[in-house]
Amino acid sequence: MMVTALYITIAMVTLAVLLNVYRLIKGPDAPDRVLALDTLYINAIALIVLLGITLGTRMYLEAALLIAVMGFVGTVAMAKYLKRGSVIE
Amino acid sequence: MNPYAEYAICLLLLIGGAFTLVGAIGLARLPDFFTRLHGPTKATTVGVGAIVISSVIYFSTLGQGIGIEEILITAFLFMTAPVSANFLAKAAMHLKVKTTENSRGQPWDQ
Amino acid sequence: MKTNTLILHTAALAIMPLQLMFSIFLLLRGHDEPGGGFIGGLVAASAFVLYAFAFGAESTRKLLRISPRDILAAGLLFGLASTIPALWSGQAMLTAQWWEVPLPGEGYLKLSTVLIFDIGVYLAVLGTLMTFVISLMESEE
Amino acid sequence: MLDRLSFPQPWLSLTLFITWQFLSDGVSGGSVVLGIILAWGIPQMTQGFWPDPPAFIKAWRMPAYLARVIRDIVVASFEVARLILSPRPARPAFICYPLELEHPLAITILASTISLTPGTVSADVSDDNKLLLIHALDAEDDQEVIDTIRARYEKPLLEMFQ
Repeated sequence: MMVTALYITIAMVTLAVLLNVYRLIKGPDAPDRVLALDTLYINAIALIVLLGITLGTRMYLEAALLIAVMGFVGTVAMAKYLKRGSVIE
Repeated sequence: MNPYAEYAICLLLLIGGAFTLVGAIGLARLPDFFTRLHGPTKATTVGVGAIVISSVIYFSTLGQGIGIEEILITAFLFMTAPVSANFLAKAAMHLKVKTTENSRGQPWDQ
Repeated sequence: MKTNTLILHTAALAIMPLQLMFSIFLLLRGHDEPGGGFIGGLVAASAFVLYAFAFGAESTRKLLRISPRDILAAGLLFGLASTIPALWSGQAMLTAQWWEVPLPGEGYLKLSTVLIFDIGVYLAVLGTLMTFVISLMESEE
Repeated sequence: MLDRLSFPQPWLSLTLFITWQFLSDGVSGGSVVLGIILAWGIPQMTQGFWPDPPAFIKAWRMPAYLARVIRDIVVASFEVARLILSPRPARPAFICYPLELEHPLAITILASTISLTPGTVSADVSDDNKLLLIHALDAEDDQEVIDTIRARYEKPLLEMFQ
């Protein structure tokens, strides 16, 4: 039963990733694209955690934590870039 | 494995996947940037949170101890999601992104 | 243009300690599990970059206390220093050497030239990135 | 010299120490020594930049507040899911929320709470820290949203940060 639920969840998250990519490509303005990238990294964390459950190992959780840390800094940097026209101040 | 733990894991996984999907649907189909902002900040954060908690339950029933990494991931996501949403909203207001006709009120000019 | 960065200030101060701790964790577990000096240095640099976004280049220099170029140089020195113990014992350069220091209670503190090399990489990555970011910020001002 | 050896932020140090024990897979001599070094060193680096702490934080009220926020987050996500999936167009609105809180930390907690709960995202704080700009996904009436936030979240925070 758990395996079925796991596969259904992976399918749903993958579909979510595809929808994010649609917004990333279409998104009329730059903030929409950054928002899509922000959602993409959060979904990537979900996929890594699901992969860890599937394979029964906790080795990948550090990678997920790493993506959470670096993704946030990346989003802040890109929002800063949009606001000032340059990344730095 | 304990059947109750298994039910809980399945339920949390499905809820998490559903919310992640709903967040992405919101991102894809809502009319303007500020309404799209609501999908990722709430639905996706809650969805990933539920998936991560199901991972905590799974590995602790396998006897591998309670994972601090999962708790750190959840805490980190819930701390950072509002900040990045706030930042993106500021950037969008600065760029004067279009809003839909039926939205009331206007962001003030900075 | 002046914007109110109150939320970013508080968030940076709350998130930075977690990032720094995680970077040390990655640095120290690099021997036999994923991790190591490079990624640890990257996470530490991201903590300081977040801080620089919130408070500006000047206060980041104050926070680091040491010039980022000196951090980079110290990293390279550590890397060089890790090659010498092997020469001392007549082996090829960079061969790993291990020492075990007994701790009070039980257990050993495992020291090795690999760890020294990793600390060197950590400092070099941190120093390089902070040199980039701070000098870019200062050239914009 | 003595202040170099102190723990300027005991709560932060304690959190770091405990988290480190979990991260390093159980308590051992090495992890305790390193944990103490980290709990001392990291707050030393950043202490000068924290805003002055409020006179008194009623920290024991925090768990009740957190429990309410977590409950609201779960309810909120069902609400947002219903809004996203319903064919009826939403009525988004920008709302100016007059803040009663003054301490930066309290304002940040309130703004984060607003972002995570029913149909609202906090978008900006005005320069004098008196107004909070909120974007609501579906708002019939501005005043109703303001009253809800005031009663549910700002009142408990005001009591906490006196």
